[in-house]
Amino acid sequence: MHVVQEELECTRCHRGAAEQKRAGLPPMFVCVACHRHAIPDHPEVAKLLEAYDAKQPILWRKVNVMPESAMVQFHHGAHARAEVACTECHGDVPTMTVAAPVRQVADMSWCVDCHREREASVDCIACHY
Amino acid sequence: MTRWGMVIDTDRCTGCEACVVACSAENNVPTVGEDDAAMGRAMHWLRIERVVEGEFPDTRVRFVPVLCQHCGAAPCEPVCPVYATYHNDEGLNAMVYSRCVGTRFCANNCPYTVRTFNWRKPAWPEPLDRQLNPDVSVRPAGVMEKCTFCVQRIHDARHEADADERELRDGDVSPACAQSCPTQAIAFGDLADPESRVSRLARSRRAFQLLDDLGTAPGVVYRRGGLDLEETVMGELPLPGAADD
Amino acid sequence: MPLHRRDLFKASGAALGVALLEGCARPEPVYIEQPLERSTVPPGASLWRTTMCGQCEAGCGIKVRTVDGNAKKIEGNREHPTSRGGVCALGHSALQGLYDPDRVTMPLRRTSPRAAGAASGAGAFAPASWEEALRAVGGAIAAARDASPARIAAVTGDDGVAGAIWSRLLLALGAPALVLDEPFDRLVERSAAHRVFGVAVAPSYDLERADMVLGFGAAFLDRWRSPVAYARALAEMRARGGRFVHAEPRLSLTAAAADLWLPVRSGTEGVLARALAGVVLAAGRASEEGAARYQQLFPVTPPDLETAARTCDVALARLETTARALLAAERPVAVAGGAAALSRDGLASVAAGQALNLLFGVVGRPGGVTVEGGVDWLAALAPGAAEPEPLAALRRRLEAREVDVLLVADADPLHRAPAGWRLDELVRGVPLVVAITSALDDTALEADWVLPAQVDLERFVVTGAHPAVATAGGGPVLSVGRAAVDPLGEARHPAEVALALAAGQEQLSTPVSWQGIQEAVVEALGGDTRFVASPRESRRAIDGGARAGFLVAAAPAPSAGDSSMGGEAFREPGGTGDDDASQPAASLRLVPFESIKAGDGRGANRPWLQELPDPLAPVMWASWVELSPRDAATIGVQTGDWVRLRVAGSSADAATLEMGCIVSLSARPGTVAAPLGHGHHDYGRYARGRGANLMGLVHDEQVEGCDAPALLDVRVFVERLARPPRKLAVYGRGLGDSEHLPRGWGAHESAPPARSADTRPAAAAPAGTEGTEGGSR
Amino acid sequence: MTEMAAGTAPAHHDPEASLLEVARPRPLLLVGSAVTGLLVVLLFVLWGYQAKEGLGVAGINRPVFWGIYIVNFVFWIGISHAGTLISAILRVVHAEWRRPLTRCAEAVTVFALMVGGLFPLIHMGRPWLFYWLLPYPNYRGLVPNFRSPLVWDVAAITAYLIGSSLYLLLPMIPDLAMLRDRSSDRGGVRYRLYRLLALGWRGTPLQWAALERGIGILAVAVIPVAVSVHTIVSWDFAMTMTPGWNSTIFGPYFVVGAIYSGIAVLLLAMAILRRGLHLEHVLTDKTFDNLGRLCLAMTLIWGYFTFAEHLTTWYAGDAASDSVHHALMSGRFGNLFWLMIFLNVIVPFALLVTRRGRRPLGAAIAAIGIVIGMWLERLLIVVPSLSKPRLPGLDGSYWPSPVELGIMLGSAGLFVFLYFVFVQVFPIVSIWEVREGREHKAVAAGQRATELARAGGGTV
Repeated sequence: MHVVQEELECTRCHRGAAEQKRAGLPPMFVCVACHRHAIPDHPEVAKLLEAYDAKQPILWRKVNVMPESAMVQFHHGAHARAEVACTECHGDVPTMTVAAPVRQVADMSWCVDCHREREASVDCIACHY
Repeated sequence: MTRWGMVIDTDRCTGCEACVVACSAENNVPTVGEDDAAMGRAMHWLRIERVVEGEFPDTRVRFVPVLCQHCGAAPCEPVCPVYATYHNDEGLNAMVYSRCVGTRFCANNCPYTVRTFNWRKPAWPEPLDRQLNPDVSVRPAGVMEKCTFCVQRIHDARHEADADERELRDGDVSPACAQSCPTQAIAFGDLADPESRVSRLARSRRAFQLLDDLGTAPGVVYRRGGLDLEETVMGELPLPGAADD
Repeated sequence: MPLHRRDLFKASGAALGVALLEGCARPEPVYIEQPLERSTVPPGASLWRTTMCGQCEAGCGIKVRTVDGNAKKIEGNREHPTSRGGVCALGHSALQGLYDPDRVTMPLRRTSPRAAGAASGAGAFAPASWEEALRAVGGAIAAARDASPARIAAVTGDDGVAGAIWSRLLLALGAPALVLDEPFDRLVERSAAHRVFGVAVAPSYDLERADMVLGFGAAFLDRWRSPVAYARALAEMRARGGRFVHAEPRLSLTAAAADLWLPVRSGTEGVLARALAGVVLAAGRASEEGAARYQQLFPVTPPDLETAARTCDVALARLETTARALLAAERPVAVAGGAAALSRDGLASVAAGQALNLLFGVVGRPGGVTVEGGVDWLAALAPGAAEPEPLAALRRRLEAREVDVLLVADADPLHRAPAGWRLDELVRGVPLVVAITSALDDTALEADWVLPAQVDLERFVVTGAHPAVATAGGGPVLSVGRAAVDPLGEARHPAEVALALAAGQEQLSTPVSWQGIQEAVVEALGGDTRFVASPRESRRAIDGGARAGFLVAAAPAPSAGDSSMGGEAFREPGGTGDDDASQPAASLRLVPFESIKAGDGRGANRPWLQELPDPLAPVMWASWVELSPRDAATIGVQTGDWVRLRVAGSSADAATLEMGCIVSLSARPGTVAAPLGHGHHDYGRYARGRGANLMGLVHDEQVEGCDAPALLDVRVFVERLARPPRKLAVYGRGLGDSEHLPRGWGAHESAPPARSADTRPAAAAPAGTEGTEGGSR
Repeated sequence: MTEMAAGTAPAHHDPEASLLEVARPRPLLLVGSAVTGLLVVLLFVLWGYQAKEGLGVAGINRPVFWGIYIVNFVFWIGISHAGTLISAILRVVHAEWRRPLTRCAEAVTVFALMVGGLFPLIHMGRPWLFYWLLPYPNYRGLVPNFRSPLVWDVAAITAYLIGSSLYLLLPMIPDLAMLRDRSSDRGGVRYRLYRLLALGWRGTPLQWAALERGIGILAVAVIPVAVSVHTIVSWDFAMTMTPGWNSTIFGPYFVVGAIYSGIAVLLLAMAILRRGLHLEHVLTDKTFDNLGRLCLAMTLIWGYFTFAEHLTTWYAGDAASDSVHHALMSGRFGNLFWLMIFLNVIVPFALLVTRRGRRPLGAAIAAIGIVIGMWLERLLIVVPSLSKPRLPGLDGSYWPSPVELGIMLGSAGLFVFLYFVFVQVFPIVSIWEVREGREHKAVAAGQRATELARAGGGTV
């Protein structure tokens, strides 16, 4: 939505995503900075502003979860650096209103496929440690 | 091609065991409590072996830190039925926790007895768990574990190097044990690079390897007591390792 | 979102495997909290905070890795001039002190009356608010002031800023001097140095640039002053071919690292030092001035090596070897303290050791001794306040029933004082006892109020008045650092508690008001020209220092102490500590030591250290005694057995302790060595009831001419426990049994003769002349 | 009629008739089954507990990473050599006295294998992942490590289990047919079972021929499998570089030990069945005598191997092996070692060397000794080597925990339980083979009689 209508880059808000190991969420401050003015009366946005003014951090449900039992160390920045497009893993988020997992991020065969295609390391301890 | 290796100077080691605690802190190595410890289930990835020579008052003790030797021909690797432990192309003896089914065959076949097993589910009562290192997986009950040469640090160093588009430099990677050693008795680096610090230290005539007669081709080189030019020089120069972290 | 679940259900092999066990356990939905404001570090990213390790007096430079505000790892600060990137086991374990599950995180008020058998534990307390606590304590102080201010007492283990602030408070209240709960041997060292060097500062040593080190009881590789800095320095010295001879009754890590270990009888280090002095004087190696100064301190002619060999019970050959090496050395340095300080003869012994440096002419020289304090916090922040008094002073005041309010901060006197002092009973007689601590230590268990103290990682930290390594080969060093993490719960800095208490008092004689510790530091440093040219630059200097982790003095250290100040002569050290004839037969000499596991006791609440096998006696989760194979055979015990220690002497109610036993070549025959710092009554789940507190065996032996207990003058009977309380957790095996060396490791065969020739004894000691001590002869 | 069709002799005065009465309720057996059934429950309860809590509930530790789970694994696999190695070999060499004991032996094989095969799973840290040891196709290209003896184990044991099960079922077909035809109610479970397993056997000459050929082929084929299985089990140890394990003779040594313990269990089973099921007329003293002789031979061979194994270690005397050897001979494990020698060599030899000793009672006593002794041997192979690592710092000790002992007891229970159930459902003695044997004798006797008569006639 943000991207389609406003042509915003993902990394404009998700700053960590480009370099950090964990992408993390942009601080609410960032959302509010725009949404004070942009569609402040949209019900969802209203909720956001309300929470921010109440200094109530929002809990977001993670859609792409790596099960602990997989014991995988995923470095988001490294994948960004390798020019894996955001949509490859996160799906066509731009058109989503509610973020939904489009890939089984926990499915190792899917990881391995991509690593093979891009000639990235398929050494087990590249991820499992 | 890199061959990660370590050089440990038994003449510098005072047995202070800072490395042991540093290792546990870095790698989320659990403590098992008194009862299990009494059964020999303590899980240190790194232990200080004592070698005692002579009777009182001529007693001489030397301390030899023993950790996974990351053998070039590791006895633990062929016996694992599921490839949970194998040799990677950087000379690391890899241990894939999520693949391990817990036959403990590898541990039996390790002549250095450096592999430890998760006999129970590890516990870190709140808020101790706040200290856990997010870059190292917490191992469940039933899997083997052992020294990884702090593989997470190797990866991090490489990520950093990639970020500023350069090659890894000697001294970029320093495992927790080497980092914390007060006497800098532990050096880590690329044994395949003849110019690396470890290579220079390993060339000493004081160098030896643990149980090398078994043909395990360890990736850890030890130096025993004595003096040589290398040593003196190392003593005066600010060590290259001082550049890391 | 069902879709979500189904996706995760088709999980990888590993996940599937676990799913098999956990039946159809659906993965819990994971939630992440969105931060409100933009922070300097993105969530999940590491932030390394440079600061100082506050675990002991050494003040090593460290960097603390924090993620999302949690401390993850402590690493050495390579730029730090003295520690140079090293950290010790205790330093690493600070993290588990910070996150101890049983940490005191809010003020606690005692609900059940104080009674003997202090093991009442946390159950005796109820949580309270800071307001209540400060009101109650402040009120009691006010009341005591009206009655007589002299009845207020404060104890702290911090000889730095915090100590000075407490002194300032006491001064303002008109109360007597602060009681400083510092290592006992430090007191002895300072008193000796006062007379030897003319400065009441524990000397620090530049081992790195010496070419021979003589150790007298000071186990500086174990837990003495700054193990990290000294270990590094020693390694560098050795790397250049330097020699190290160490005299200590027990084969400590330090003795183990020595080229030659002189296993002297406890308390006879002084005799050895005197004899060596004789050799140096005879060889005319001493400077005029040095010799004169020395003879002023020790007028008597020194004993010859034979006498020394007999008194110390060491083979003459070894002393001759030592003497030869000493004469061959160009920049020898003598390090005295530790075990040498804590026998009846300690003061003279340490002095004799320190004074050797006068003969060597290395005082204030590179590769020598420095007698220079750090910042004089007391003078700067509490002008006019009396010098802090030793713990023994508190004992006297308590015995005289002169204390109504007892404030204890960053100290555990009840754990560290000899049982013979009966501090616990005396403290129970005090109307109001307040303990400001991060864990329920033995003192806190006797307190009416337990106030949560920040641990060093939560504080603004700066080295104390007596830094272990004053200089880094040049100007003195001041380690300083900001808090690495936010305090847990409601913990506060003890000194801030002092400030709060001051704020609650009407018309104080002098104001006690700083905006927190850092302000006090800024003010104090402003007065120290070694670090800042003028008070105005102080704040900037501190900021810079806190970023780097340390400040190095611009001005170099003055060359030596005030030599003109004549110390009066010492009584000749005679090793009076062990008059065999008078000793009951079969009793063994107790040799207490600080282990790398527990230190002075603060390490006991950390699982890492509890489960750390001591390198020489690999015991875990308990304290232990080390017995020589000979004595073990006599008593009939072996490694893993349990023994009872009973104080030798006529008294029927002689104190006893029960401990595991390690038969070890590290123990001198005739002695029983055991670590201090164990046997807490509570101190959290990991320390509770673990091991035994050796102080329970110490009555009130005193170091002559010094207010410190003579811990090494205790004799005990050791007997085997028929029914051991539980299995002793020993890692691998003890040191006792013969360990075959795997081929080609460890042995010395390849070492060039340079190492062994001149430091190993020429001839082995004739059997029988060695390794016998006391009644066991 | 049907009996005729089944190609068996008329039922009147049939000596083997009693054998067909497997269905007859025997209180002793029922009680036995109930008791052992409880032990089976215990086994799985304890195993579940261990899977939940982790292997910490066992006594194993570092460096003794393997304990009595592995000991029992090797032990039971050894027992499993009773059947095939005995009955197959004896079949191949046409030893007549084998006839009454073949099935009894083959049953031992199958059940021992089932129990033995359970232990590697019990032993695993994460047993629910056992299937990772199988080379099943998967997209991630993860395969088992075929260099690992453990993977060879999986293959060998599976093959052996299949082979020996067939080898048990195939010769049972004619008997099952008889049971099928004799059973009164046609709707009953037993009838259905017999009919299913009898595979429509009617006893036609063609079927007999096929059966004989099948048995012949299986008998020959199963022998190398059996040998390979225990050789591979021995390689779990011999392939390592652990002092005391890396030995060239472990393969044959284990096979010999396996056969030895197998025979012992067989003797024991026979003695019990003979008593319990009153099979004196089938399992005669002669049978025991013959098997006893075989057992005696194994005693000597096993003793020889043991001697050879330890002599060479002692003589070479390299530091690592020496410390293990010392611990065995005079050290911590000395008592157990010499007890093993006593039970495995002295007792059996003393008993089995005499004819009286080879009678059921003596044989049973010897067998009990051997079974215990062979278990000790497995223990003394697994534990001492592990408790003496090469580096001096870690020195191990090991004592099995209650859970381990409970699971061990349960496994024994499982074995007996399966056996009891089997006895109550199937004829434990191969009826047709025994009958065949008797008929052969009869024929032979008849021929001799007529010859004599003819000779006599000649003189008259």
